Amino acid sequence: MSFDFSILVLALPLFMFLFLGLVGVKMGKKITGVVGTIAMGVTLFICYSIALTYFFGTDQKQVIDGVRQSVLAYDWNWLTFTDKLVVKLGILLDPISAMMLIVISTISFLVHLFSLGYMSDEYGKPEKGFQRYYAFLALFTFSMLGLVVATNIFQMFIFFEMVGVSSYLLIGFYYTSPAAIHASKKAFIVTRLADLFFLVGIMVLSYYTNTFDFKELMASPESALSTAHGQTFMGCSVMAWALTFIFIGGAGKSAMYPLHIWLPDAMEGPTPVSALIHAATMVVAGVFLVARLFPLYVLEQGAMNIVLVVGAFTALYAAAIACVQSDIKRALAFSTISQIAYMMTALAVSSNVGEGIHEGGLGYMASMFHLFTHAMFKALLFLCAGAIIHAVHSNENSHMHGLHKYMPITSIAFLIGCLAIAGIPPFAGFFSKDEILVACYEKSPLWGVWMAIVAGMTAFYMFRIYYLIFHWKKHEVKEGHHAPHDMQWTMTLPLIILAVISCVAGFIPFGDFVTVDGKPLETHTNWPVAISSVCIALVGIGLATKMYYKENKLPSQLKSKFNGLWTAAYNRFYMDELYQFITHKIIFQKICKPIAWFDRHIIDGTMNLLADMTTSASFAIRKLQSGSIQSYVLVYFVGAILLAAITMVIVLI
Amino acid sequence: MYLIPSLIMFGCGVYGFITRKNMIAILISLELMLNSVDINFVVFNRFLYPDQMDGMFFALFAIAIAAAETAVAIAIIINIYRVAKKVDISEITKLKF
Amino acid sequence: MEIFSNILIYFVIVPLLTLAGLALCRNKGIGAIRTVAVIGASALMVLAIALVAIFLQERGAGNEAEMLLTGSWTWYEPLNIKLSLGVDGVSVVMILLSAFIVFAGVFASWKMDPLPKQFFLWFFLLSTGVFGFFISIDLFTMFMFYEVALIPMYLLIGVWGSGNKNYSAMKLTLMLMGGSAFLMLGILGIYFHSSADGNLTMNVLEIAKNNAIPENWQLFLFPMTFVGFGVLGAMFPFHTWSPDGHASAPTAVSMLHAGVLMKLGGYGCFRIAIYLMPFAASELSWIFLTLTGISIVYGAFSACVQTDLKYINAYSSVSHCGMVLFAILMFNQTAMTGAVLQMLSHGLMTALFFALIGMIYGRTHTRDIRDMGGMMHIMPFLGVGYVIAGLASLGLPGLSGFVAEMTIFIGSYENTDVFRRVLTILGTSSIVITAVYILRVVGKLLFGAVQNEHHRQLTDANWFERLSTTTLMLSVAIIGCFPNFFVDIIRDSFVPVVKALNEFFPVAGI
Amino acid sequence: MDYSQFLIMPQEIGLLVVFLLVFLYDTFMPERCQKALPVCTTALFALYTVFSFLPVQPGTAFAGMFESSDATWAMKAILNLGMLLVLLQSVKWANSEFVAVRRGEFYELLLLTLFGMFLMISARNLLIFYIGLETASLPLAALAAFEKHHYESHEAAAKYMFTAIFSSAILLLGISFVYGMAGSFDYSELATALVDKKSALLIASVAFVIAGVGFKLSLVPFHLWTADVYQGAPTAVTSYLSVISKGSAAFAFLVMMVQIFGAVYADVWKWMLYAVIILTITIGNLFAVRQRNLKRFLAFSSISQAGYIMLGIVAANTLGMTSMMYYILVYIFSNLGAFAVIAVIERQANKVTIDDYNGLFKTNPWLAFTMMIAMFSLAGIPPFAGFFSKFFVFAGALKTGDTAIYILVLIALINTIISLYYYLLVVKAMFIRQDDCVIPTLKSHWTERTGMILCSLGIILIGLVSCIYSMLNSAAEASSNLFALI
Repeated sequence: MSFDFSILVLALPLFMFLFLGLVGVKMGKKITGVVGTIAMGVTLFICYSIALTYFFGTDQKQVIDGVRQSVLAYDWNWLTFTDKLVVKLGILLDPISAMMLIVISTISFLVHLFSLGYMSDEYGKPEKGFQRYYAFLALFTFSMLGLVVATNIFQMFIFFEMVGVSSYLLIGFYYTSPAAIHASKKAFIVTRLADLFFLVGIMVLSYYTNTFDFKELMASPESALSTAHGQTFMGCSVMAWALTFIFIGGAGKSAMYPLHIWLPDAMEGPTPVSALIHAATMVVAGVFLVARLFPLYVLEQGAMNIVLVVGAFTALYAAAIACVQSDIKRALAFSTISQIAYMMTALAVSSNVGEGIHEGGLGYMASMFHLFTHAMFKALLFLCAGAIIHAVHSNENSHMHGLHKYMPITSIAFLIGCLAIAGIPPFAGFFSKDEILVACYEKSPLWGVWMAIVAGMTAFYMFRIYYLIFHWKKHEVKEGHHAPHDMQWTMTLPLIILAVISCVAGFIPFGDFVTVDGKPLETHTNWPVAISSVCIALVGIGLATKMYYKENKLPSQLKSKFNGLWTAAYNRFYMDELYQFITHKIIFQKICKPIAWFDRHIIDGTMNLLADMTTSASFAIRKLQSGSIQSYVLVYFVGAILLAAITMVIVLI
Repeated sequence: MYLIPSLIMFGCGVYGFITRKNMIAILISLELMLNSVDINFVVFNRFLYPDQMDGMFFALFAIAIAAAETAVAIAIIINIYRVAKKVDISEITKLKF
Repeated sequence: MEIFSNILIYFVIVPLLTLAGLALCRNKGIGAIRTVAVIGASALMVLAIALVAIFLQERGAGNEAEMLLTGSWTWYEPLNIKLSLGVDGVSVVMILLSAFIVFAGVFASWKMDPLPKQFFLWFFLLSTGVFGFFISIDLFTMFMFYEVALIPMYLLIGVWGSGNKNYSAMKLTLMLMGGSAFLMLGILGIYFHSSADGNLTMNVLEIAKNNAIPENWQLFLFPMTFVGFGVLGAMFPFHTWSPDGHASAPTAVSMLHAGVLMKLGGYGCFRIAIYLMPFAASELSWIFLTLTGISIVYGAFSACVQTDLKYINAYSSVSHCGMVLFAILMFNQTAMTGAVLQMLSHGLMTALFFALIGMIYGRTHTRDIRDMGGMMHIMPFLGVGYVIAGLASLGLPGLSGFVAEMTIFIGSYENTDVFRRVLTILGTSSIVITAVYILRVVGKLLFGAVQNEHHRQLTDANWFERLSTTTLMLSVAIIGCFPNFFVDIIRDSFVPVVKALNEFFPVAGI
Repeated sequence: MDYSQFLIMPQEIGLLVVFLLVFLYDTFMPERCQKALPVCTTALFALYTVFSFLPVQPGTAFAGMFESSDATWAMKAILNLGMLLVLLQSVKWANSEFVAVRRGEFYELLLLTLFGMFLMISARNLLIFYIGLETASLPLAALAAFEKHHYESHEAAAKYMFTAIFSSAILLLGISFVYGMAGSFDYSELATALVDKKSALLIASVAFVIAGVGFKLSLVPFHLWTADVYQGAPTAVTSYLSVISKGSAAFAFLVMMVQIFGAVYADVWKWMLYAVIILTITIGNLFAVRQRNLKRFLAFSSISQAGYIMLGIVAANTLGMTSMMYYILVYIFSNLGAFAVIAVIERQANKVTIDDYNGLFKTNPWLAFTMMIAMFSLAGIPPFAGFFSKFFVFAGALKTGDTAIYILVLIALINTIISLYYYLLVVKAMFIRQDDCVIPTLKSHWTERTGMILCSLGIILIGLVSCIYSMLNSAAEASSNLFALI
């Protein structure tokens, strides 16, 4: 069947953005929220129907000898660069985009629903800028959907920018608080810096391949890469450079080290936003980008290795930091970074050598799988965090402790999330993470071990957070505040839904749907890896239980023992300070200021100097006009004589 | 060669103009210059082109005009004397710069 | 009189009629003055839109002539000076842009005080020059209209300006006129070498066709013309009139100046310097590429530390206009199309910026961002407008800036000259710096806490301000959403010049 | 001798008739009618001006001493226009108390000088030229001294007189050298006689002739008298000095140079003029920059303007000649427009410095407007006529194709920026500056108003109406044989 209706997934959110943005102010706040949520529900429905028709459609054209074809639903010329390079806007449906449609619409809808409660105070009164909030949510949904269905790399770039802006707007939603402003600015500029590389990458790539179109690029990756005729730049082939630059673009959005610094600060935004943008959808855009261009990357091992190293390092680095954060949202943010790095690594370890692209694509499949599951349980965790924060009005887990008996539902949901992310069967995380570890071992045992360690740390810090929030010690209710409690249904329902998904998602036969080449890939659990990873996870959990279940001195002792390490990790290894130094001390002080000074004083000075010279010259020669006839006549006479004499000298001699 | 006397005379005129203080004296040196030029005309006519009279006529016209000029100049000098009570040219420097 | 059968001439006649109408108004009759001005501006807008329609129709009818609606009427027979009219895609969109900005400018200067009549007189004299420049293809008339457009700036800034206006006005006028001095020599030089066989001409098309300018003369005349226009294009190091001038100019004048007048520079560089002297262009382009490349980054960096709103935008204009000249020197259709798009987009969004700044200044009486904050609370409309302008300027897809810059970058990279590619990569970095200073302003000015308690009483925009800004916002969005409409108009106009350039500069690409 | 040759000089004869009528009116009309003299003279002259536009048939008279061609006819017509404007703005002044008694003489002398200039223009013989020159400059001294009660007036007259006599001496010296070499005073004969006589004497004579005429054109370094005389002399006389005598001298100078010394254009006097032009324009501008007194200011500006006029002469081709005449025409209108305003304000408010003009626009918008377009025209800003005239003289100069002249023109162009600066100072004073003791609203006499309106119309229209230039061009083409030797 045809996908003509698929345009609605873009049209509806865009319309909602304009509608809520322009008309919403006139409407009541509650209604705006409800309308937005309903519209999002419709979008959700459409997305599901698209995805389902795509995966289970009975159309013969879709699956040709076992290979699932990608469908080009729409493709409109938008901007003509050259005769060859034309930017098109359209909708491309293939396994990953269909899968992303599901993820995005699900999370987005649940967040819409959750925000109804979260963005209101205890008495259910919506707070200021409620309409703006929903308009921005719609805008973001539009941009994100547009990103995943992009038919060409330039459309993807366009929507990269769009999601960047909408995340800027949402992070800065509380625009009166300096922290929020600063965070939003930081997020935008850092991702913009990455997008710069993305752009350069596109420029190089498109110059040689003469196309933006994914289908054309994927049709024969080898020929696409060979268009550069083996030109090299500083030793590496041009294409390697292009792909690396494009990866940097993705790394910016996906908060890979060293471009990760914006994500923790981005937690200044409303928590549902963090759940939607900075846990589930936008931050995986980078992974999605690399997955899109996977066939090219696979052929350019140089670029691929960079992805691998960056990913693996980031995974460990972020996990290490997450172990010591006291702000639960920041801790979750770092765990997000680490998990996304996981996906990157998974992509990077897959190869086309050996068993060929199909078998080697295990990592690819695993990465997508993990992307899916992670989106679910990380959103769950964030929404739980949102509920908690909404209850205790604080991000610091020192203000929480022992909330278990106050907020049982939330507590259980959070626990499920933790189990899922820790990779305990039968929860979703186990299956995806397991595939990833298998892929890593296939690449080389080193990476396998490395990622396994990260998995252990993940289990540890997640349960650390869990215990610190819900157990550790009895919660003391500050006077003036009523005791925290579970929220109304609009907020708990999403938690429950997501918890359920996190439990069952693992059993989806993902390999049948999402693979590199569209052929189903049957996955057989690799028992040694599985068992080892589960054991490591259990160790991590046990450690966390030992240290944080009941109030005790052990953490502080450890802290004092490894004080240096602890503070370093707590301050995120001083990356932010480094950036601060570069931007403020170097660029601002050492470049901008001098240039401005130069402009005012040197260049302007020259212009003024010319003027002053003229006037002073006119003042200097005024004595010539002495007023006495005799001097006039003298000048006159001498002038005449000189005129004659000089000419004689020149002409006659 | 014919020029020498007239040029000397002209030079004297210029010198007188530039050095003298009294306006009458300056007027006289101006006359000197004009007349030296008249000499030129006459001499050239007489020795180089004896067969025509243009130079002579020109000299006559020049003399006449010089006379007129002197008349006007004298008038102005007298006026200045009336108004400012001075004939010293170095004091006539109100308008300057 | 068949000259009046050509629609182009009305772009000069209408402003002149408006001038006449204004002259008839009484000094005090503000109502009448406004009416006349609005009628004139709207008529121009209608004309411009009609012109676009006619142009598209002609092209649609398969008229492949380089210039459309051409017409020529002898003016100064002895020097073969003609009043030659004609438009190609570039001039059409330029005229459209000017019409929009004049329209917005009229409303932006609704409450002009004192001497509204004189203000609008000069205002429309300026627009006469601008339109005349864009419709004429005869060197002499172009130059004449160019100067007609320049001189009113002096009084507009001097009389109605603010701050250190005397200095700024004088500086601006002298620098621009200095540029036009070189220009005059260049034009005369071109004229006297315009034809191999004695019958000299001032008509741009014929000169290009004769292509008779000796190469050594090109090397002398090209810098003359390019610098002459480059001064107006705010090319480093001749840009310093721009910050002071914009800072002291009244709102509408800043709009018109940044929005339209600075475009004359880029347009002239293309139409006269490069088009007529391709050899010298390809020989000397590296010098001017360096200069323009510098002004892109330089302007952006110095915008980062300014605290006066108008200075920030003046410097960002330096950066953006540098990009225009930069792209023109890339010698291929894509980049040049990008340059024109950039002119459009910069014209509209800078005009929008200056309009908003003027309105904010009119309320707070300060332009120092350190004294302001939380404006988003107080005047939401202006705030949103400012954010939109900012996003357009830092290149948000869907707004004009993105389209223009991307076209420029892609096109520049098409040119395989290594030196150019390096510059292109450097130039792209400006999109980050732009983001930095735009967000800095938005953060300080609109967000955050209210700095000055008195600002709480301030009101939001009133209807004519809304009208003026909405016009510009809409046009910015339209260009951003439907770029191909404009690209199709513009792109083909560059075929001849690119062909001519490719003889000397083959690597430029098409 | 046949008297029919008088028919080729109708303009001169007409002028003499006007002069005679004025003279008779002045002598025989009773005292009560005298007050009407200025108006009557102006009317009469206006009539004559119209008449003087009737074409004359070209030809020579008095054994080739006097030539009348389309060019001379056009030039004289232009001067008549200028004269008319001067008369218009001087009517009120001529009736002011100190001058009233001698108002007749004022007009008679003025007309006589104009007659002298006509002789200069038409002269094809050095004798006539010399006589014309002196006829033109002698009465001017008397006119400069016209305001008896003003010491400045006398000083100005003295300075003018002494420098004039000195310059005529220098000129005579040059002429005598020429005579010595060629033995004739007739232009055409000289031209043939002086071919390939490149001697020190010739160069000296060229230099002295340039110096002699340069006095009337006030070229640097022969210009020093200008400012003082302009400042001291009555404004009517100053304006007359600044435009009419300059214009006539320029034309006569062109004819002399290209005809007599045409053979040595390329390697002698072209370079002399380059040097003189650069000096003139630059020095004139530099002096003007810091002038506060408007009459001095305009004096220096007129010096640099003379430099631009010389560009038309150094071009030495018909285009240059056309442009020069056109420039003079435009310059007459622009400068007289400025002087008309100055005259009105000086007569009624007795203020002449730029600072007195602060805020003039508030009180006297029309005066300010006239002044402004005059300034813009002088600065060469379109759409005013000055722009066109400047463009054309540059075009004429560049037509020679000489590379060095590009440098010359570039310098001239850079100087236009300086000049624009000081012209803008006046505009700034009138429109931008504010002042507490601003000039009160003035009521100008109808003649003055007519004059100003004519000037404004001229400034605005001359450039836009191209037929004037074409007409001048055809006139110049008619006498293109002047440039036979170039």
